[in-house]
Amino acid sequence: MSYEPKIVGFLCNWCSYTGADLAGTSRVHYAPNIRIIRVMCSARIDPTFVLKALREGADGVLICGCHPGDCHYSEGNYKMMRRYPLLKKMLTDFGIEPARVRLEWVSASEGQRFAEVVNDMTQRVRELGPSPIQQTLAQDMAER
Amino acid sequence: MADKKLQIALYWGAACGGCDVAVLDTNEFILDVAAVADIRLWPIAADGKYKDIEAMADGELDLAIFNGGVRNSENEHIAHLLRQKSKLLVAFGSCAYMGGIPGLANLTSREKILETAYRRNPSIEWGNRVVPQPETKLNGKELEIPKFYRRVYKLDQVVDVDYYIPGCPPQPDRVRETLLAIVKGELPPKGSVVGAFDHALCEDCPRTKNEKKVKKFYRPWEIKADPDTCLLEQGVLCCGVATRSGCGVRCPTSGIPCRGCYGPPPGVTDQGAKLASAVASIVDSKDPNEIEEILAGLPDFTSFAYRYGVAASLLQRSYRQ
Amino acid sequence: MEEQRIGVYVCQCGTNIAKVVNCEEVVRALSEQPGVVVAKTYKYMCSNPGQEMIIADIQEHGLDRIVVAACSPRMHEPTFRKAIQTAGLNPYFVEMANIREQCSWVHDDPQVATDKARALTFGALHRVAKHEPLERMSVEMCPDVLVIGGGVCGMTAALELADGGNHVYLVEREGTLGGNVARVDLTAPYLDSARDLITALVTRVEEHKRIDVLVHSQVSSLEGFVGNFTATVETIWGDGASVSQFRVGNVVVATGYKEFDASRVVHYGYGKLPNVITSFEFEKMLRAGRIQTKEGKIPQYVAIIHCVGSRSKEFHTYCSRVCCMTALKYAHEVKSAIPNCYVSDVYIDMHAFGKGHEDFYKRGSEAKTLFLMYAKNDHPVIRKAGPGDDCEMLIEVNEKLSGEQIEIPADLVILMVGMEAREDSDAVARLVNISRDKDGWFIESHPKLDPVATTTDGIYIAGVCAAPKDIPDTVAQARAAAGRILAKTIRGSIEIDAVFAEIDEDKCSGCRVCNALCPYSAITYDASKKKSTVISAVCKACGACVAACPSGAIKARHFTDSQIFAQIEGVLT
Amino acid sequence: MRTGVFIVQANEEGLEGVNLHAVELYAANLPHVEKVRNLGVRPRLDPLALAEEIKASGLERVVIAGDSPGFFKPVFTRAMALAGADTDEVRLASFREHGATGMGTPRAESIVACAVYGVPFPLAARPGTTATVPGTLIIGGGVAGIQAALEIADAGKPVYLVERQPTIGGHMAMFDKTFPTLDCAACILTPKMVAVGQHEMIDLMTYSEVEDISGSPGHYKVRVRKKARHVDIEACVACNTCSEVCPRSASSEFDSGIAARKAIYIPFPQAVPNAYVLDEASCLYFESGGEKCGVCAKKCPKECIDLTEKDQIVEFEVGNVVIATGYDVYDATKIERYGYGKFPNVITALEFERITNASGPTGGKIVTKVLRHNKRKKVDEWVLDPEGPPPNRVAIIHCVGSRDAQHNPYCSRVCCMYSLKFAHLVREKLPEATCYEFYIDMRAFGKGYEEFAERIQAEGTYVVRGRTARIVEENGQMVLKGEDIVQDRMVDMPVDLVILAVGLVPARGSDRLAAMLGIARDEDGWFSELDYNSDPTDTERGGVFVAGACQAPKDIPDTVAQASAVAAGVLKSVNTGRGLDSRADLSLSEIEARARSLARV
Amino acid sequence: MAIRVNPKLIDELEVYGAEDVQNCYHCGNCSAVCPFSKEPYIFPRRPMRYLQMGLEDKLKGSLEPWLCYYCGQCSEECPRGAEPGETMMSLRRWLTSKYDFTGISRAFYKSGKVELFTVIGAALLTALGFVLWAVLRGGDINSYDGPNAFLPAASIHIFDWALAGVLLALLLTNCGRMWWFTLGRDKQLRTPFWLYLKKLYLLPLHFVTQKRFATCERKRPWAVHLALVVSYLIMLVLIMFFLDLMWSGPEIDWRVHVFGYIATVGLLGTTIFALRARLKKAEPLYAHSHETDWIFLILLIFAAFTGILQHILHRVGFDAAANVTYIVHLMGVVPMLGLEVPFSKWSHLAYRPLAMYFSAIRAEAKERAEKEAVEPTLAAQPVA
Repeated sequence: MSYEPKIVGFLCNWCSYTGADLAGTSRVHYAPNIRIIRVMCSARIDPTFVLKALREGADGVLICGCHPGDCHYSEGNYKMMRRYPLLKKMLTDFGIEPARVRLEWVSASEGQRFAEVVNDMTQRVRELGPSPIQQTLAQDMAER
Repeated sequence: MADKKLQIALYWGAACGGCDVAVLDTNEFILDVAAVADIRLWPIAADGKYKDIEAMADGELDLAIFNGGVRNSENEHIAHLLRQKSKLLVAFGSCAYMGGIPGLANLTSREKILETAYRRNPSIEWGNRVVPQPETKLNGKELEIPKFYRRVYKLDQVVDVDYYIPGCPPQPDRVRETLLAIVKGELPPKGSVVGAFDHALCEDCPRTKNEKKVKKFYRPWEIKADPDTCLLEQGVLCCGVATRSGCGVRCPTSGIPCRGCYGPPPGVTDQGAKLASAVASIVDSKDPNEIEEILAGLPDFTSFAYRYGVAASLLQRSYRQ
Repeated sequence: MEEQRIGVYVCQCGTNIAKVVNCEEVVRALSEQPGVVVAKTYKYMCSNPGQEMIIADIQEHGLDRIVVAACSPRMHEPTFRKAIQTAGLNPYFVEMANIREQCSWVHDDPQVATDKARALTFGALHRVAKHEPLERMSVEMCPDVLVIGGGVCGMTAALELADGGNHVYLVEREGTLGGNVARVDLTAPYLDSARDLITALVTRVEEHKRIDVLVHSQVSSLEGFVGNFTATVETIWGDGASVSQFRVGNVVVATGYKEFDASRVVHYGYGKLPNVITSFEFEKMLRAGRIQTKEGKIPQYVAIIHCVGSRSKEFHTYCSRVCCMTALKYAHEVKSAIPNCYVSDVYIDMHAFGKGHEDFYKRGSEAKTLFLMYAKNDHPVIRKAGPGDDCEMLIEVNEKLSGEQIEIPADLVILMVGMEAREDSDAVARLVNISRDKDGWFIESHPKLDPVATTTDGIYIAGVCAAPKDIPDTVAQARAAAGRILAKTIRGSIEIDAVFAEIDEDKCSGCRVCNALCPYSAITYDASKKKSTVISAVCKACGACVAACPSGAIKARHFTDSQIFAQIEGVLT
Repeated sequence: MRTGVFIVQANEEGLEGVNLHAVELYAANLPHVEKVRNLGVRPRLDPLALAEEIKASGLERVVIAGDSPGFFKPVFTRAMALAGADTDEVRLASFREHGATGMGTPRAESIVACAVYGVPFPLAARPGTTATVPGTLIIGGGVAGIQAALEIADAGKPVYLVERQPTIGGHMAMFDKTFPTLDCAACILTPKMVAVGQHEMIDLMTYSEVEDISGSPGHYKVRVRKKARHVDIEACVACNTCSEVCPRSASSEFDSGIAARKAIYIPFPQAVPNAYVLDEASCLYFESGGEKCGVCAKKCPKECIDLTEKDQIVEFEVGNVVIATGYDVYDATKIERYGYGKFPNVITALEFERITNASGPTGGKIVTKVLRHNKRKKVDEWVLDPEGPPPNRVAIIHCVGSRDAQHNPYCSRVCCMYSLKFAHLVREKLPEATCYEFYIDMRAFGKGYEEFAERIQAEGTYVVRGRTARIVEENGQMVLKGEDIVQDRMVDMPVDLVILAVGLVPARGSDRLAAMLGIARDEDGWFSELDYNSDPTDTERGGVFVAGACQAPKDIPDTVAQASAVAAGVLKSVNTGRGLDSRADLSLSEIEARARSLARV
Repeated sequence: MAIRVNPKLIDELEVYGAEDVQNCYHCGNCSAVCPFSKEPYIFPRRPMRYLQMGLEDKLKGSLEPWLCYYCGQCSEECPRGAEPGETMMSLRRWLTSKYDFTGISRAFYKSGKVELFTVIGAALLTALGFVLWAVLRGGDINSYDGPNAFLPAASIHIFDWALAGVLLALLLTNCGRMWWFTLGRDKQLRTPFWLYLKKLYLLPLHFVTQKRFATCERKRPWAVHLALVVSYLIMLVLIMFFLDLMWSGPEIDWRVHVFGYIATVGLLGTTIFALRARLKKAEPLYAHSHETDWIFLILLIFAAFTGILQHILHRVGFDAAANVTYIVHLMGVVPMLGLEVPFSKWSHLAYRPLAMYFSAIRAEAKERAEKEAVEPTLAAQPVA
C-alpha cells in the first residue's frame, strides 16, 4: 500500500473548527488524512503539542486559527503567529522539514478554503514522505 | 542499616567530570559519607574494577550514583550492571538526567562527529586520519573498544532510574541534603527529582519582574542589562522561566542568563518548546515580518533552549538525512 | 487511579454517518480498548431513545465516562452534557468525536472514513479518560454602579441604571453636570435646544433618589474585579477635600472628550487673528445673541472651516464625526441671525450620514451657503485682507470642485475644532485597567459586536471617550452600557463558566510572562507573594497564558496538556 | 415673566393635523403671555424690527413655536440682545421634534405651554409608569434582534424572538467581511446565533410573522403566525437528504438570488435553527395540490417532514416590544441608467457580498458571469461559474438610490465604507484587477473608518469623485460614463464588473407594523424615535422600542449599541415590574400641570 | 494667483433664471449625461460651480453655455433639483447681457417690464413713423402696391436694409466682445490666424443646420428648432432679396410665395408648439420660462400671424385692411428684430454658431499647446 500521511490538525473553536464543520455541511470533500483536535484558540497551541504529535507519529501538523484581527479573543492568533517562526526554526534544527508544520488562517465561512488547505497540506506532506522520527528512534533502539 | 555500612558506587558516563567534582565539593561532608559508607566503585577517585561489580550479588549495592549520559556501549553496560546490583540508582547531574551538554551532539550525527573528530579536525596533523572502529584486527588479534552509539541517551532511556538529581553540576548543598536523606531513608516516591525545587528559577531570582513585552532581543554582551530587572524582559534570553530552581540562582545573580541546566520545572514536558512558547508569546508585535525580525535576534535558539535537554526532549535527536 | 468505566456510543445519524462509516467496525475496535465497558451504535444518539440509552447504561454499568462519536460538538455537546448530568455524572465527563461534519460528510471511501472515524473516536476515548469533574461557579454581583463623567453620556447611563433599580455613583470632575453639550446652543440637525436637553437630564439626575452625584470629584483608585470593585473618590471643595469609598459591581466610563487646540494649526492664525474663532466660541456668541467681530461689527462674510485637527496627517487622522453637521448648523444660524450675511463652508467631504442629516445639508445649500471643497492635507490659509478689500480676512483654498485656487472673503472665521481624547485619558485607562488606541480613545471589547464593553470585565465605555460621536449615538451607547450592566446585576451574581484557566500557586514562579498576554486583564500579579493569579470570573478560557506559561503552572480547565496529549496519542493510534 | 409667543413655520408644507390658529388662541390664554403673533411661512425676519417689537411689549421671554423653530432662534436671540433682554429666555416650542406630527393640535399646545413655563417638554411630558409583565417580543432576528434578545435573556428574562425568514442572522449573516476591521461576519455572528438558538429564555419563532399586537404598555397581546415549515425543527439533523431528492429549485434568498436552492432547503449551513424548511411556493407537491412528488417526506431518514402541516397561530402576552426589523436594499432596477437587470455584470452590493463570501456560490472567487447554453431550457443564460473569468476592471458606484431627490433623499450611511471594503476584497483576491470607486462624498466617519479609507487608497484603489451617470454597452463591452470632477475630465471607461452600492430602505411591512403599534414613521419611512437626541430608541408608545437600522440606516456597531440600549429600556421595566407609559396618552392638561409645577421649582 | 470668490453673483443670476443652482452638490451626473460634455468643455457642472463661487471672469470667458442645447436630460436626472439645464440657459441670458455693451440687454433681462415697455414703445414708434411717413408722402390707404401704394415695397426694402445694417453692426460689436472675452484676452492661449480660417466653415454649418443640437438624445426639440430656424431664414431671404416679388400681386407668384407659405407654416407651427409646451411645461426645456422667452415667442407668433394675415387680406382684395395689418405687422417685426436680435433671446442665432467656431479654435489651440508641453497622464490618480 502506498504511504498515506497522518496529519494532526489543531483548530481553534471559533473560526477554523467552525470552518471545518462548514466544509462538512457543505459536503466539500477533502483528503481524509487529517485528524482534528479542537482547542479554544490558536493561542492555546503550545509548540509542545506539535512536537508531541510528531513524536507520536504524525507526518504533518496543521494549525488553524482565525484570520489576524478576527480572533474571538481579540488577539490570540497573534500569539500563535509569534510562536510559529520559532517553532519552524527549532524543527529545522532538529532536521525535520518545516513544511511538515503549517499555520493557516481559516475563517468560519471558509469551508472550501479549509478543504483546499487540507488537500494541499496532505499533498505536500505526501511528497515529503513519512516522518523519519519513529523509524529513526526504532533504529536507535535496535543498535543497542 | 545504621550498623551496616552503606555500599555505594559512583560512575561517570558521557560526562565532563564536573559531577564527580561536585561530590567532592561537599567538602568535609564527604568524609562523613566515607564514615558511613563503603565506596565500591568511583572511577575518577578510586580504583575499582568492573569485574568486582559484576561479581556482586544483585542488590548488594545500596546506592549507585550515575553521572553522565549514555553515549556508548560501555556506558550502557555499566548502567545495566549498576541497576542490577544496586537497590537505588540515581541519575546524577544534568547529563544523566537529560543527556546534558553531550546530548547536544544529538542535533548532529554520529558520522559527522567522527568525521570532525578524526578527519576534519584542524588539529589533526598526524597519522592517516583513521576513524576508530569498535572491532579492529591488529596482528591477528581482535581489538575491541566500546561501540559509539548513534546518539546520546539520558540514563532512564536505558535503565530504570529511581531518583534524579539535576544540575550541571548539582549544587553541593543539594547533593549533601540528598545523600543525607538517602542515608536516613527519608525518600520521596520513586521517580522523583530530588535535590531541586518544584518551581521555576524565577521564583528565587532576586531580579524584579514586570509585565513582559519584548521588541528586540540582545545577546548578553550587546546590552548593559539593568542588574535589578528581569533579564528576559530586557531582551536577554534567559532560560530561568522554564527551568527548575535548585541551583541557587547562580547565573542570573552574576548577570548571566540562566542556561537551563536544572531542566524543566514539573509539569513541563519539553523544556525547549516551552521556552519557545513563552519567549515568542511576549514578542511585542502583530506584524509577521516584524515578528520574524525580532525573533531573528535569537540565533541558534534551539541549542540554547535545549542546551542540556536534547536527549530528553520529545524529539530526542536530529533527523537530518 | 482507579479503573475507569467508559461507554462509547457511535451515532449513525440515520445514514449520514453510517452510509460511509462502518459504525459496527468502529464499535468493535473501541470495545477492545481498556476501560471501555460498553460500546454501541445507534441510529440517532441525539434522539430521546439515544439519550435514554446512555442514561440507562450509566446506571446499569456504572459508567463514569462517555464518548459519543456523532456530529460536531458545536451542535450536540450541550445535549449530551445535559443527558449524562441527568444520569448523575459530571457533565464534563463526556467527549464527542466529530465523525459527521469532519468525516462522513467529507470523505466517501468507506474504509478510509471508517479508519478516520475510529482514530477520532480513539482520540476522544483517550481524552475523556483524563477529564476532570468541573463545576460552574458564581460570584456575587454588587448592583451598585460607578459612572465616571457627568455629561450627556454619563447622566443618561446613570438614569437608566437608577431607573432599573440600581444605585449609581455619578462622579464629575467639574462643578456642574452637563459636559460639553452644556456649552452648545442648539443641536444638529433638528435645531433642538441643547439647554432643554441638559436641563431635563440634570433635573432628573438630581431628583433621582438612587443617584449620588459627586461633583468636583475624581476617582483616585479602583480595586477588585467585576461584581466587586472598591472605588475611592476624592472630592475637592473650594478649600477642603474629602475622600469617599464605596463598593460597586460595574463601572461606566463616560469621560467624553476635549476640543482640539486650534492654535496648533499655524496657518489658521488662531490666537493671532482676532476674528478667527473656534466652534465653541461661536456657540457662546450664539447664546449671547451677538454674532460679531472683535471690533463689534456685524460680519458680512462668515467662513466656516471644517476638519480642524481632524482628518489630517499632522494632527489626528480620524474624523470627529459631528463637526460637519455642526458647521451646517452654524451656516443656518448665521443666516438666521444676519439674513444678508454670506456664509462660506470650507470642507473636505460632507459627512451628512445620519437621520435628517442629508436634508439638513440640502437646506444649507438652498440657503445659499457656499460650499467649498479642499483636499485632505491641503489646508486653507487665512490671511488679513488688504485695505481695498471689503472684508477682514481672505482665506486661500485650492478648491477641488472647480480646480481653482481661490480666495474667500471673511469677517469672521469659525474653526470646526475636532474632538480629542482628554489629556487624562491615559490615567483613566490605567485606573480602570483598559487600553487606549493610538489616538487615545478607549478600546472596546469588540469593535462591532461589543462596542461598549471592554476587555476588562465590569468596565464599560460609552460615548465619545471611545471615539467621536454625536448625541444620539452617545445616548445609545450610554444606554447600551446600562443595558449590559442591568442584564448582569438583575441576576445578582455572575455565572462563571466551568472552563477557565487557573494558576497553581505553588508552581507559579512569578515570572510574569503571562501578565500582558491576557486580553481581558484577567491575570493579576500579587507583588507581595510574587505570584500571578487568574480571576476566574474574568477569564474567557482562550488558553493563551496556558500555552505560554514556561513553568507549567497554568492549567486550562477542560483543555489541559494531558488531555490534549492524550487526544494526540489517541488519534494517532 | 412677560412672554411673547411667536408662531413661525419653517417648512412650506406646515404640520399635518396642527391647527395653528387654535394654538395661537391657546397660547394667548396662558399666564404671562403678553403677545402672540403668527409670522407665517419662512419669513425673512429683521432682527432690528423684532427687537423693537420685544422692547415695545416689554417681553422678558420669547417663545418661538413651530415645526422647526430652531431655524429662527438665532435671529430672536439677536433681537433679544438688541432689546437688552436675557438671551437665555428664548425658548423653543418644537412641534415636529416633539411629535406634534400625528399627535395633532393638543400636542402642539402642550409643547407651547412647556416653553412658556420654561420647562423642557421631554421633562414635563415624561409619562408615568405602569405595571409590566416580564416577557419581551422582539421583531426581527438580525444582529439587532439577536443582540437585544441575548442581552435580555441573559438577564434571565423571557424573550419571544420572531423572524420572518427561516433562520435568524439577517443581512449580517450574508456578509463576507465587515468594515473596517475586515473580520469575518460569520465568525463573529454565528456564535451569537447559536447562543440564541440554545438559550433557554428565548422562544425563537422563525418563519413567523407578527399578525397583530393589541393592548397597552406593559401588557401587549401578540398574535404570531408560524408559517408551516413542514420540517420538525427539533428532529431535523440537517442531513440534506430531502434537498437532494427535491426536484424543484428556486433562487436562493440568502444568496441574494444569484444561486439556486431547492424547494426544501436550508438557507445556509450555519442557519439557526439548523433545520430545513419547505417553501410551499416553489414546491411541486403544493403546486400540484398534493398530487405529485412528496419525495422528501418519503426519503427523510428521520421522518420529520410533515407535508400536511398548517400555519399555526400563537398568542402570548408581553410587557415590551422591540422592533428590530432592519432594512431592505434599494431596488436597483428602478435606476435604469445603471442597467441593473440588463447587464449581467452589473450587480448589487448584496450580490457581491455573496460572490466574495467563501461560503457563497463561487466559493469566494470574484468572477464575472458568462454566457452558457442551458440544454434543459434550451436558452443561453448568464451564469456565475466559479471558474469564470475574473474581472479586470471593477467599478463600484456609490449612492445608488441614496442622496437623490428622485430616489431616497437620505444618505444610507454604510455604503461608502462597504464599498471601500469591496475594493479591498477585490484587490486582495485579484491583485491584477483595477478597482474604481465613484463617490460624491467619502463618508468615513466612524472609529477607524478614515484610516481604513486611506488604507484602501494606499492599496491602489482609485477613488474618483463623481457620481456615475450611465452604464452603456459599446461594442459588446460595458462602458461607464461619468465625470471625474477632481481631475477635471470625463470618465468613459470600459469595465467588467460594476457593483452598485445600493442604499437602504425600510423593511417591507414597516408600515403595517407602525400602524399596528400606533407609532410614527418619518417621511422616509423609518420608525420615529421618541426624541432624536435623548431618546433614540424609545417611541411615543410605552414599552415599544426601536433598535438598529429600522430607525434609520446604521452600521453594525451603532446597531449593536442601540440593541443593547433597548435592552436597558426593557430590563429596567421588567426588573422593577413597572415600565414607562405612552407619552402619546398624556393629555394636554396633564402636561400643562406638570410644566406649571416644574416651573415653580 | 488666487481668484476672489464673489458670493453675490449667485443672487444676481437669480433674475436671469438661475434659481436652483445653489442646490448643486457636485456629483457630476449632469456633465456625464450631457452628450456634448467632452473634454475640454465639461459642463454643465463646472460652469455651475463657477456660478456658485461667483467667478465672474471665468464665466464670461466660458463658451460652455452656448454649447448646451437644453435637452433637459441633466435637469431630469439631477439628484438635488439644481436644474443644470436651466442654469445654463440663465448663463446664456447673462452672457448675452455681458456681450452687449449698451446695457440694454441687461435691463431687459433684469426686468421683464422694461423689455415689455420698450417693445411696446418701439412698436408704437414704428407705427407712428410709418403712418406719418405714408400720410406725409400721400400714400393711399386703399392701395397696397403700385405707385400710390400706402407703403411702397421699394421703400420698405430700403428700410429693411437699413435696419439690417444697424442690427448687424450691433450684433457684430457684441460678437467682437464675445471673441474678446472668450479668446482674445486669453494671453496664455496662442491662436494663430490660420486656425481661424481653418475652422471658419463651422460658422455657416452650425448656423444653418444646428447639427450639434441633433446629437441630443431627444430629437424633437432639435426638429422644432430647425423648422423655426429654416422658416426664419427663408423668410429673411425672401424679405431681404425678394420683397418686390412678394409684394407683387394680386396673382400669387409661386416662385416666392410657395416658400413664403412654407416659412409661415413653419413659424406659426413651431411658435404655437413652443408656447403650448411652455404653458404645459411639457419638457425640461420648457419647464422654466423667463419673461424674455414669452416676449420673444409672442412677438414671433405675432409677426408671423400678422404677416400672413396682411398677405391674405391683400390677395382677397381688402387692400386697406392689408395696409393696416401691415403696419401692425411692422409693429411686431421691428421691435422683434430691433430689440431681440441684438439685445435679447434672438442674439443666440449669432452666439451659438460663433461659440461652436470659437470652441473648436480654442480646443485645437489648447491641444497644440499641450502637445508641446508634457504628455498628460491618462490614468486616474489615486487621491492620496
